[in-house]
Amino acid sequence: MGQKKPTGFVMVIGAGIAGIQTALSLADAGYGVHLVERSAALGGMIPDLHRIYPLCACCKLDPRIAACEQNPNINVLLDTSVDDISGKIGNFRIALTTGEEKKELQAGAVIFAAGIETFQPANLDYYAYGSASNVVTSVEFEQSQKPLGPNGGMLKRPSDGKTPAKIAWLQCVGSRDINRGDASYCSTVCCMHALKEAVNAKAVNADIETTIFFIDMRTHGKGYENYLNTALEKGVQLVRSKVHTINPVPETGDVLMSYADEQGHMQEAVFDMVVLSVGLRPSAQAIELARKIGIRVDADNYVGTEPFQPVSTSTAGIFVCGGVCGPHDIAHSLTQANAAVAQVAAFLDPQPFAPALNYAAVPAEAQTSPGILLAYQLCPGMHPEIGRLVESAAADLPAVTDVCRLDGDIRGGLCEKLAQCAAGRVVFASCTALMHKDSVEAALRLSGRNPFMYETVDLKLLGGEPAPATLTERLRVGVMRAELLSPPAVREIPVVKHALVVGGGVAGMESARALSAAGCPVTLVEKEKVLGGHGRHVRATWQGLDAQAYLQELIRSVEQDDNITVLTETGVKHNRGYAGNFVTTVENNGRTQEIRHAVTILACGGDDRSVDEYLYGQNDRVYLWSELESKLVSDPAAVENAGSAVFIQCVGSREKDCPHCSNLCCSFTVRTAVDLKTKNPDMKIFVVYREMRTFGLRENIYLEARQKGVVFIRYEVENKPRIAPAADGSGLVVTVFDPILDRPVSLDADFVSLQTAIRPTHNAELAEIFHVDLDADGFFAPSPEKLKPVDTTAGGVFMAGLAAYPKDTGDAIAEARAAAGRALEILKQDTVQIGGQVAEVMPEKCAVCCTCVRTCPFYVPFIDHDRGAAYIDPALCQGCGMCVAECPGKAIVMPSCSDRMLTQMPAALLEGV
Amino acid sequence: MDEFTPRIVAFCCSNCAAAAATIADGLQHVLPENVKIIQVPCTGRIEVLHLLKPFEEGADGVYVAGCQEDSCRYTSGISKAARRVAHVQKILEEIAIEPERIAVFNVSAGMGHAFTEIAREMTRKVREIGPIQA
Amino acid sequence: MIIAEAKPNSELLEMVSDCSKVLVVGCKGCVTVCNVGGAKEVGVLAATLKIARRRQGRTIAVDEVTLERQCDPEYVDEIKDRIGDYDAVISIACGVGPQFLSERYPSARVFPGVNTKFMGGAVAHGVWEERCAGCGQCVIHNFGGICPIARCSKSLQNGPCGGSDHGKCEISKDVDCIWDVIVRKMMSQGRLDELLKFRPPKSWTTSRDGGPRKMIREELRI
Amino acid sequence: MSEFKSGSNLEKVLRAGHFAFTGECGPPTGANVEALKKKAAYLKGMVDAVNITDNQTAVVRMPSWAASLIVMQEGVEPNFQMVCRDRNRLAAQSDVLGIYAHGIRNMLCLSGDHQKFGNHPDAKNVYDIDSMQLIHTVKTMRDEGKFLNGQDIDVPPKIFIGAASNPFAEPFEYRVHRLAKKIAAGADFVQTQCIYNMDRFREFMKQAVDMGLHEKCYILPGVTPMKSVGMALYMSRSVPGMDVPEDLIKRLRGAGKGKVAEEGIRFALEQIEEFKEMEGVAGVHLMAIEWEHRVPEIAERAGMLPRPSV
Repeated sequence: MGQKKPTGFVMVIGAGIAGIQTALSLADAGYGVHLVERSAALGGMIPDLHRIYPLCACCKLDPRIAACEQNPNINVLLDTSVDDISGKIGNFRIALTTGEEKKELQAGAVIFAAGIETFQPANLDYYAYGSASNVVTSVEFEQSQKPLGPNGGMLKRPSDGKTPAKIAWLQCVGSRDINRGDASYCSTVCCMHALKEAVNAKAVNADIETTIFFIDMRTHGKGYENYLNTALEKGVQLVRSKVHTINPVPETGDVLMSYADEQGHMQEAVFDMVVLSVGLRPSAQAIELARKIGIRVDADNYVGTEPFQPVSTSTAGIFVCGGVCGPHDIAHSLTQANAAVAQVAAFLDPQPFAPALNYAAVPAEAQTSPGILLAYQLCPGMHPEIGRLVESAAADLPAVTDVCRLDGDIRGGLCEKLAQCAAGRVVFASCTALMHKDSVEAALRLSGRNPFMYETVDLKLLGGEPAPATLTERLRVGVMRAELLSPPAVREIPVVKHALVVGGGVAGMESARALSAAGCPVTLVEKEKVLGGHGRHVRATWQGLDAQAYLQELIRSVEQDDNITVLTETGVKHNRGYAGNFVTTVENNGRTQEIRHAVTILACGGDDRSVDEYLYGQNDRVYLWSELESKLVSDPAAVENAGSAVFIQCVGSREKDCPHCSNLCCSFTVRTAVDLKTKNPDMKIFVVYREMRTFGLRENIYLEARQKGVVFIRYEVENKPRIAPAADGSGLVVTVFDPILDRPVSLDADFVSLQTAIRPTHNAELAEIFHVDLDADGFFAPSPEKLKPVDTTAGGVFMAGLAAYPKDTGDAIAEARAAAGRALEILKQDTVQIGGQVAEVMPEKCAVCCTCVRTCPFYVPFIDHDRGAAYIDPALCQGCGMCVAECPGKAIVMPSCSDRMLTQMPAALLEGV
Repeated sequence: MDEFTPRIVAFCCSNCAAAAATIADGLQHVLPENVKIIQVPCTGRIEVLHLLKPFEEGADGVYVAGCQEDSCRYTSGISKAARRVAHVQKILEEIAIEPERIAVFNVSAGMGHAFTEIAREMTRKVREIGPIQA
Repeated sequence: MIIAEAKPNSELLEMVSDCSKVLVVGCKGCVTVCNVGGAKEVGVLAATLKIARRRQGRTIAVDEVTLERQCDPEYVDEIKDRIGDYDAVISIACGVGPQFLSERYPSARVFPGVNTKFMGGAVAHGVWEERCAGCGQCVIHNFGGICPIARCSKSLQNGPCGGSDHGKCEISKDVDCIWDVIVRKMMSQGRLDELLKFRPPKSWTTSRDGGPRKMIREELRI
Repeated sequence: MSEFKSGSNLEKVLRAGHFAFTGECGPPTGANVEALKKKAAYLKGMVDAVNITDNQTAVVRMPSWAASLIVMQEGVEPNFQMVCRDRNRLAAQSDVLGIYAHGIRNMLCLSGDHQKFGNHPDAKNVYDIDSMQLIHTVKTMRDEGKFLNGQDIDVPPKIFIGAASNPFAEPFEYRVHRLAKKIAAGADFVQTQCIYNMDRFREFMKQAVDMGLHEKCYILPGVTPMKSVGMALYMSRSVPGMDVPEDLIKRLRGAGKGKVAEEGIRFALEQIEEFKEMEGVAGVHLMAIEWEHRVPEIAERAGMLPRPSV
């Protein structure tokens, strides 16, 4: 693939979730990885958390840690700190200290994944942290929520062990606060964190009163707004306020909170306990190291990055991801981790420590003995009684020859057990069994079993309470299904070293460029005549950099790239196949062609919606924001010379018909306001908003805007601003109810910019073609396996850009490169193993009647005259089973859903009625 | 006299099963105990024989729950299944069994509630017809 | 191939009403291809019989076998060891099958499970049409490659008759007038003069009318 | 003038150049001789010959030959019809000998309606030979004195051979060719299916005349007066190969209650007037189905009376 590049190992510094993901992805792509962790264990901060939005994912980290430990291409160095890095890109020398021992390792690239620390509020006496025992940090509170934690999952307040009836969360502790908290930025994650803690507290006991004291509720991420709405439905209360002091009530141990409400009136309230939502800080040691080796560190003390190179540091060959380069949530950290992988692949060819951990080809005579191993895993949230019930149910099922409980490392545990027993099949029972598919399959492969000889049983429904009858019946059916499994043939299919990118906007082009740089040929399909997508309407990044110059350079480089075939005015018609071997039909002006490719990246974009409110379309002084941006690009003077402007946020957004938050509109508005004020300080600018969501370092420009005199006025969705032409016809008047003044105010505006919701443009159509799911907001749904933010629900199909969720240019670039990074994990393989859910013709039974040829919805079967029988390419078979059902001679089989199973299940199921 | 509880076997595609799981998780709507689910990748996989087998084993009713006609991931799975159900109805008629004992339903993605509704609806219908064997 | 259709289950049920152990015999030849007598249909028939009997409150044992072909003695022989176990044998091959079974197993009660319809092909999946009447003397070259013997309701060799109606036969609007097809095809090929030639009465000695037919190939005999 | 082929009255009338007028009579669906005789009485003297149908529309009736004998006894010349549906070549040839032996001299050779819509749809049909082959067979028997197998006939049957033609059945452009083929096979006269679409019939006749068919064969277009609007609609919709123009149906509808039958007869009379003048037309075949009692009136009003005596 591509021209000669240097080869080398990669050093990953920090083994939090981002570091672990980076190491695993790099190892999958063939690199030998040194994974350095300062502490004694892998995992970083995640093990302290109870749940990760949106679902319980506590058991997702352990398998990853285990995978790191077992992967021969990952050299895990615990208790190790990095002393110095010298050399240059392609050939770095890293000085390390493990305990007392000093050593030096070499690597072609370095990834800084050293994570975060949380703000320590002890110095701020007005929070009473340290002095009042019932004031705790959010991290401490969450630890106490863990079922395996000190309280066994029961909420207790520290002072007297009493179950709290009223809990308050105080937001922005150590964030958005220069005076006392020494950080001006927003820590991004705390709003969701507090909501999650409150919701989980209510899940334990719905009667607990939960109140969150906040400035702005920042639920700007994918699915977050929905989570907020659900939390409100569940009774979580929000109080917009500024907290003045927190004081213990000596006699009771309760906590008195004094705060100013939105109108500035002082209020008091007493709570059983108070949780301080503490902000994030980069790892101090990592920043110290960064400074030492000359990596640029920004004003907020994070490793500095540029929006167009979101995971690059100031030193070539050293990349960064996760909390060390900004306050990021887990999804974004993982996205950056994958992007860093793509960046490494662009200049460095892999040098492995050992041949990749290739699963031995499954022998034809793979062990598929009828004995069944029932392996179960109990989530920390589950009642321990369930374990006992599983064991006793298993004792009544004669087909079950072995039972084991797995903790943490599912793959390792299963391998160990399978090595000791003769079972050929596995029934895996767990809270969300589907999530562990990969681990179960891997364990079967590694143990010389057929990797598809397993069934899963979901214990989730059983929740915390044991329900013996349901549990027993579920296990019985699961075991029966496993008994009825027929081993499918497993085949090696060569990986087509080609990628398809759908969408020629910023995300699509960045993905294509990253893949090409890693040596992979790409076909980039764009519906319109020209490349650029929504990016053509973007003037500047939130940091203020020229987005158009960047875009033009990007388009030029993509068009000149010999490795990238750009097809404009081209639509996608049809797709079939599997990760590693897809066939997609595209159409250009009535001409169709087929593209074979291993992976697909869906970057089909989005647009700001049009609305029929606020005089839009009736008055030419009212712009959609994309129109305002275009005008700022083409004719800036017209806008800059205006005397006054009003920006209205959340237009047609965060409302019933379009409930999601569009993420970047607040940052756009403050950026534009700041730039206009800089050009024309006399311009009066008003921002009319519902929540200012300038999350992360974007908070700094919000601050700058206020300092420059931009006026921010909040409104309630029930009482929207009104807009009318000025009486003298000179402009517009916007009337809005100001909650601080507690009365309506009228604002003159020479123009009004409406920040409307960003919605996906082609997702519905493409979701159908590429067999991926959409989420409730119409964006591509993430993989159910969780913690794979750029994976869609279909293997080998990734997403990036506005089609995944609204985001700004920098984040879109990171996501695009992450999608490329994930794609490269497949592209770097030579073969993929296909099996499982495919149909197979048994030639001796085939009457060559053509029934399958005619009935396959995907035109896969054909009559192979050399075999004298029909043939179904397993790499193309979609596994619907239509031909199996239609074949009059019963010559087509589908081991994963066999006739044996379907004809014997009824009897076995009816037994239970 | 005890009310007759029909024994029903339901074939459903993975799409429906996912919908059912979601709803059961969220709203505590669980399937009635008398309805037993057999999951298939797509309803197009279900043969006439598979639909007959439960009757052979003493089921009082059988149904197929699949996608909407226009939203089958495999394009024609549910319409194929519907034709096969119609064929089984013909067979049942020929052997003097009420053809209403077998039915096909379309469930939209995310309509988990409808999925449990269907199970109850079918139970009600088959209860009205009575046991398959007097 | 030979096209057949399943007999109504009610008829089959009546046929075997006094039997308690039945063997259903399928055939992997033509009837498999036309979806009426292959392994799949054997299973369906067996299940149907069992369900019907269950409904009647009686039991029946039904076994299944699908032979490579029921029209060759070697394959018919394959069930010789078990055929004695059954009260009835239902063959769902074309009419040849049950007869070969009857002849080979004189004491067995053999029932036909399908109605043999015609020699034809699949014009679409699930749609078969007759093409050949087996008249023993092929003449289709005179008619644009289309057989009026098999496909004209009246087997006219000098058609079309006055009942031809907008391309449809007088017997049904669903049946093409094949003479309409023949005439149009010959016209389009510029061969109308061939149709205008008088076709004298056909000799039916080679068809069924000549009595049961038999063919001997001396060079093949052993 | 050369010798007559059969010497039948019909042949003589035609040969003499008269405008021929033939009628039609369906035998009873039983052995009701009186009914048949009554029908014959209406027709006697009104037409030159009467077609006696052969299990018409595949409904079992008294055989054509038997009914022919009865009408003959009543003084009406029969035109014996024979369909190929019910006879193989043995029966067909045998029947030809039989009718000739009894003095029947005219015969119309037909394929016959398919049994599917008759009263014995379960019947097996014969169609050993088709109508074309039947014409040729009778001609061979008459002119060469030979059976189909080439064997000599002791006394060959002298039959005036008729054929049917449907000028409107599809494919239209082939119809006149098929008529030519029948004439070549041995047809002496042709009676057509009922004509309602005069435009298309004119076109058909023009083609026939251009091909000189009228010089080789006598062409008698069929006329059936419409008794009601319902009949017109039925003919239009349900009788294969029938062409009933929309204008005619409108005209009948416009006639008003109780006057439709008269309008139908008027249209028939207009047709007959035109046929009299039309080149190549040798006469008219009046098919007054179950309306035999109106034939005298129609014959009168059509100016067909008296019938020539030849």
